[in-house]
Amino acid sequence: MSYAVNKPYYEDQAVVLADLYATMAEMGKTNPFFKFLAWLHSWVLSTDHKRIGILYLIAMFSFFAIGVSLGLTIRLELFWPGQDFISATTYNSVFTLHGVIMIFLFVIPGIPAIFGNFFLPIHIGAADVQFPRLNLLSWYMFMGGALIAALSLFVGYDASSGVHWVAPDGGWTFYAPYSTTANSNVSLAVFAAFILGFSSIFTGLNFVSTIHRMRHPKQKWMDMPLFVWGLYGTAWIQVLATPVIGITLALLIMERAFGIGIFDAALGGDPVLYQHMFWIYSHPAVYVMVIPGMGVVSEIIATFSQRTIFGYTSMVLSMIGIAFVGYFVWAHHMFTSGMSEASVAIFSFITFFVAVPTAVKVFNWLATLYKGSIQLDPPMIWGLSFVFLFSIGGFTGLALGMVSTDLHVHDTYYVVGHFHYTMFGGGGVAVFAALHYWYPKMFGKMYNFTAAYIGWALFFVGFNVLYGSMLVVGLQGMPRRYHDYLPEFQGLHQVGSYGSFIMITGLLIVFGNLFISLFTGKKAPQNPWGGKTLEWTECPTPPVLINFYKKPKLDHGPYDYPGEWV
Amino acid sequence: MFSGLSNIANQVDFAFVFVFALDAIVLVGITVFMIWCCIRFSRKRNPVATNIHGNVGLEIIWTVIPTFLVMLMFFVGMDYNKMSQAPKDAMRVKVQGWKWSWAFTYDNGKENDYMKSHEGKDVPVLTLPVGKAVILDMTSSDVLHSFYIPAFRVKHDVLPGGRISNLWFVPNKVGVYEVFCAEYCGEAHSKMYAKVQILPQDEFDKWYGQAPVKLDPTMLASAGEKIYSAQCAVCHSIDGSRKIGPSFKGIWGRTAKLQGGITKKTDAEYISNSIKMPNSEIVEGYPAAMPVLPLNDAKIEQVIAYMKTIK
Amino acid sequence: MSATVEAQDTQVNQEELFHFDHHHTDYEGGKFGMWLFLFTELVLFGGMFLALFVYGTGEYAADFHAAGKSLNLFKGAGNTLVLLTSSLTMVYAITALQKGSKFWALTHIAITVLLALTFMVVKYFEWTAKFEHHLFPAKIAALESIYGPSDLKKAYTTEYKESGLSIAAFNAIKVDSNGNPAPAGISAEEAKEYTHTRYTRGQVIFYGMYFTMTGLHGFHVLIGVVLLLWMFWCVLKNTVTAENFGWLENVGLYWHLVDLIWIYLFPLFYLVA
Amino acid sequence: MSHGHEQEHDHVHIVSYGSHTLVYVGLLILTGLTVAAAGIDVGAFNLPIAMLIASCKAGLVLAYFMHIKYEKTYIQAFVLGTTFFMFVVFCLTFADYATR
Ligand code: HEA
Ligand code: HEA
Ligand code: HEC
Ligand code: CUA
Ligand SMILES: [Cu+2]
Repeated sequence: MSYAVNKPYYEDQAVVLADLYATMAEMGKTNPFFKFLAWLHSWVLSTDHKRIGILYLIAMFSFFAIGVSLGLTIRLELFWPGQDFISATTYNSVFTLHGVIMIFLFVIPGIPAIFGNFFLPIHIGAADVQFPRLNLLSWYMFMGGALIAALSLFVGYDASSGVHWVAPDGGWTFYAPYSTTANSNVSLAVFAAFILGFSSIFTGLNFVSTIHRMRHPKQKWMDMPLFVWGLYGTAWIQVLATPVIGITLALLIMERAFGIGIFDAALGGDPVLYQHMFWIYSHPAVYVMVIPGMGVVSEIIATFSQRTIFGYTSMVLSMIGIAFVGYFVWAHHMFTSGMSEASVAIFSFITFFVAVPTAVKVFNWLATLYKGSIQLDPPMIWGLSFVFLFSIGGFTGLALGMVSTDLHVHDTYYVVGHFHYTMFGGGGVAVFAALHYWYPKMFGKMYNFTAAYIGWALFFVGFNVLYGSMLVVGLQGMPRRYHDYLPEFQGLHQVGSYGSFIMITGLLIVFGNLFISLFTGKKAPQNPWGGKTLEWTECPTPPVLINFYKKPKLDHGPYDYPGEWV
Repeated sequence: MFSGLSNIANQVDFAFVFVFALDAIVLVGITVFMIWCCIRFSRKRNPVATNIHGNVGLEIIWTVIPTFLVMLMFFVGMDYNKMSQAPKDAMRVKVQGWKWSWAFTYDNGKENDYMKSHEGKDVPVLTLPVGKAVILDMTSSDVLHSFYIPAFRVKHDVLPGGRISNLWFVPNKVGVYEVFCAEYCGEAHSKMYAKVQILPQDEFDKWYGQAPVKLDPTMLASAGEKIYSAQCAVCHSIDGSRKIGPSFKGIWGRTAKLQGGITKKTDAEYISNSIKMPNSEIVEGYPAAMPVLPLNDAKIEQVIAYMKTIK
Repeated sequence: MSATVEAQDTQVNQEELFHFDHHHTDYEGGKFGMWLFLFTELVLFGGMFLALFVYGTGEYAADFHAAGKSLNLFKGAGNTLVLLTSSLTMVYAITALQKGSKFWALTHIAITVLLALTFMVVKYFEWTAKFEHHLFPAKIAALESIYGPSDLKKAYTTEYKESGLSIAAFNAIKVDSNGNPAPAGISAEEAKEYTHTRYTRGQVIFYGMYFTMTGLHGFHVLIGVVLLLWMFWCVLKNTVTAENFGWLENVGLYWHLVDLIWIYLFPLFYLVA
Repeated sequence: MSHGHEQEHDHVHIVSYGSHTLVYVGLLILTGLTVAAAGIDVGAFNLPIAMLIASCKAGLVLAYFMHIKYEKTYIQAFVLGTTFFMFVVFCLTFADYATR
């Protein structure tokens, strides 16, 4: 079989069902319908890691747009106290789906599935991942899960009251026994999360074995780019923690279907056990959201400072350290739950140890700037915003890890502020940074810098206004998941809503710019930023089918920049 | 901040100030350094970078110092009202939460009063004497709730299934404060308000000692209205509109259609049964969503008296 | 978008690229991938064991003990032997194939499948015996007491049809003054009697966990049967051979995992509980 | 598409029927032991004893049937790591239940 090795990866090529594809392509020469079929086939059945990455990109940004609209609905509803334009029931479903979509369909899979898929094999000098077909299956499971989540919005039917459209509620945490007894369509939403979990597991499994088995022979463990290290740590979390949420949600469904009694207090179960099992996964999951982002930012900061990473080894160790310690802190979400006093103390104690490797990372990034030759291109601006916003997110997390303060702000808007700073300011901003960094490589085009700067500035201001005001209103005692609030909180809620409007404007500009540049952008050179990882030095822009023209030479490390050496 | 409204409020506020001050210092440091680098080492000013591989000394410093700082935070944070340290002679109040209100019962059988909320609804009040430790014994009759008094910096989840969770504190100042439910519990989670009223000891004693007023028949209905407003209004309207449960409009003496094709006259027995065993008979077309509410016979009588007036 | 390739190196070595691309036959990689998958399975069951331990050693220990006595030790131990033996025939099959004996490999795979099916048949009798004694997860038990045992199946399906996946019907059943499961439409007195003759709270959980865990395990056995049959086919058709036995080994690993989980399930439910 | 030469079979360790049978006998004995041990009531020790025996059996299955004994170090390490991970999670959860 011959490959179109010289063409960009997105032009026609062989796919899984190669024979069928070849036939279709042949017929497509005369028949436009078959031409279309062949084209479709080459995308939705392609096992090429780059195409799968693009598929994820498209899917994920669509979901992100939905999640954003839901977030905006929240902000509009909260503009005034009382019911403005959606009922309490609708509001409850809206924030539940906002959370589920943002977490399971956007930040958790975000960087690994889009950029990990696209660049991990290139970074390690391989042609694809270890299990390309499993990779495609992961995408299908992802889409299936997303579809079911969307379905759960509409198919709910409560026979006893004859009400259709009982969209799921309960928050993305689905605490029992509310979730085991709610009349809303929780089972289906939870089942969707279950499927998405397995999609995530398979991606993680694929990455771990790819990194172990397929590295370029010359690339030793300590020669890997930090992005790859980030994916490696993350992938282990996905493999070892995600099954716990799988079984927890499965048990939740069993509880609803058969009344097995393990979470429902009315049957003798312990609702706190549900929380343990939920957070055993979901705390590590928050590091799934941010560790790949840390990897991306490490690449960006090094490239745009044109200097080697400060303290590569401690960067690696801290990344793995965060992933490791992150497993054992889950119950800091449960200080008020009725857990024993002893375990409150234990978990508060362990929680703080996550901050230490994170501190190492932040300080190493700063030291990497020192004596660099810094170019503030859009990816760098986003990368540095990550450091700033994520630090705020992390710092607010410290007050949550402390018991006495957490007892006050637990389940208030302070927590909402904290996690938007970490997830959106960390995970989300890292996605934007990665997009601006790798966009030229992925699509072969440059984008407009001025528009990118303006969009970023609006985003940055809006972000801090929105989530900063949440932190403050939370400290004043405003509980979260509230459809209505006391008049005294109105001022800050309105400030927040204004912030969200600014932020939207910014993000629309950012995405508009990237989208338009697909058609109007200048052709991108092979290495626009002067990066030293393989995708820049050895791989054409855009990459070709098997990534490289020939097996990469790999005669330099990932951070061997020109410049003085000491 | 530092209003000292409860025994721990000032400690908690101190903990906040402590951690935020540290955070602010480090954050400002980080940001200033970042911006300084971007200017000082911009490509224009510094076209050739210097590759520094690392510096073990520095890296140890910025591992050890944060470790030290976070341990400090941990210890500062451990300063809270541990249940094991609640004073033995503290007064005890039973708290019951359900979808979507609270009820407070005292040792002598006294029950809570009601007070108008900002929306003009009647909400239950937890009345307590100033300066005296109180332990709340909290249970829920349906799902998780969380009893939260922001002014006192205390919060604890309320669990169903017969588990009693406790919260204790000493209110320091006379006044009226808000109580929220801080754990998502369904549609009217955000309406699950209550209030704490802190009285001087003598006023409290007077209130506490008051025998329940013997209501004369004319007052039954208005007492019932309070109960309705505080406990039933989230689910039952009086204007005929459908909420979670059937409307109370014209409830007295109508014929209830129940699931399974049974019909029943809504007399006193039926209503009292609906309240005591809400799920034994389900009205056709409605979910079995009504919780078990802590109403004694006297209160049920009041509610019924009120129902008779809803035409 | 037009193709913009920088012909960096015009001389493309097709042959080299071909090998570069073909890693699918990485034997060790396949096995490692399988192990990673097994880790997820271990953790998956681990979560359930966690729940089981929490209740079995906590306030419901006595209930669990009493309920555990209702399980049939003879069938449980028998099934343990069946699974252990099937694990043995599984490794025999691999050894046979490695030693080049296709016939014995096929025979051992076939025996393994038969043993797996035996396991499922025993399981079937165990479960139906439970059902005959009216031991169900709570919701079904409650439905049974409303609709009567003969109509149970119908009751469950109609309740389901009516309420979709909603739980409204069950809500009606569960709450009584003790928080014990009790059916609707009966008085409080009857409800008490009902719960005391049938279940304590701990037993609700015991049977809930019993059916869930053995059910999920049984589901894994069934998947194992499918995989084994597939392996039988592959060996027969020489796609899995003495030189290329990675798949058989991986299926074997999966099969041993199923055994491994049963090794813990058996004592926890049948012996200690 | 099988490329026999790419497989690294040279070091594959074939376990003999005999040693498999031996392991099997060991497993049978342990099964008998655990059933017998359950007959004696040693109160609080029932569970630990049963778990200990089960873990011995699991160890045998892992080491021989699942071939861990002959695998490369990194796979062995990950098996241990996963077990350790689950162990710590169990312990931390029980830190709550044991002290309530
Ligand atoms: C990307 C996601 C992400 C990340 C990375 C984090 C990071 C952290 N989180 Fe956060 N968290 C969430 C997402 C995240 N969190 C979510 C989604 C929730 C709510 C879930 C829900 O209920 O819906 C939550 C809730 C949450 C709680 C529970 C709050 C409650 O409900 O009561 C707690 C409590 O301890 C907590 C703590 C922490 C800590 C200590 C960190 C640490 O990892 C932070 C470490 C970082 C830093 C400390 C900053 C950088 C360091 C320096 C600049 C060096 C200097 C440092 C020192 C001097 C110490 N988080
Ligand atoms: C990464 C995760 C993420 C992200 C990005 C966001 C984004 C937003 N969040 Fe979200 N939020 C969560 C995760 C996230 N959220 C979670 C987990 C919860 C908890 C749910 C629960 O309690 O269970 C929550 C809860 C939550 C609440 C609390 C609800 C409550 O407790 O009652 C609020 C309140 O205002 C809020 C607001 C917003 C807003 C206004 C946005 C955004 O809308 C921000 C604005 C962004 C934009 C406006 C982008 C514009 C971009 C486009 C339009 C894209 C176009 C795209 C293309 C062209 C490809 N969120
Ligand atoms: C969480 C919501 C909720 C609350 C709070 C609630 N109810 Fe109900 N109630 C319902 C629902 C749902 C029904 C219909 C289903 C049923 O019959 O159980 C109902 C039914 C009833 C009925 C039978 C109505 C009829 O038309 O036959 C009466 C009487 C009643 N409730 C009284 C009360 C009283 C009195 C209170 C307050 C003290 C109250 N309820 C609080 C949800 C609620
Ligand atoms: Cu009760 Cu929220
Ligand atoms: Cu956490």
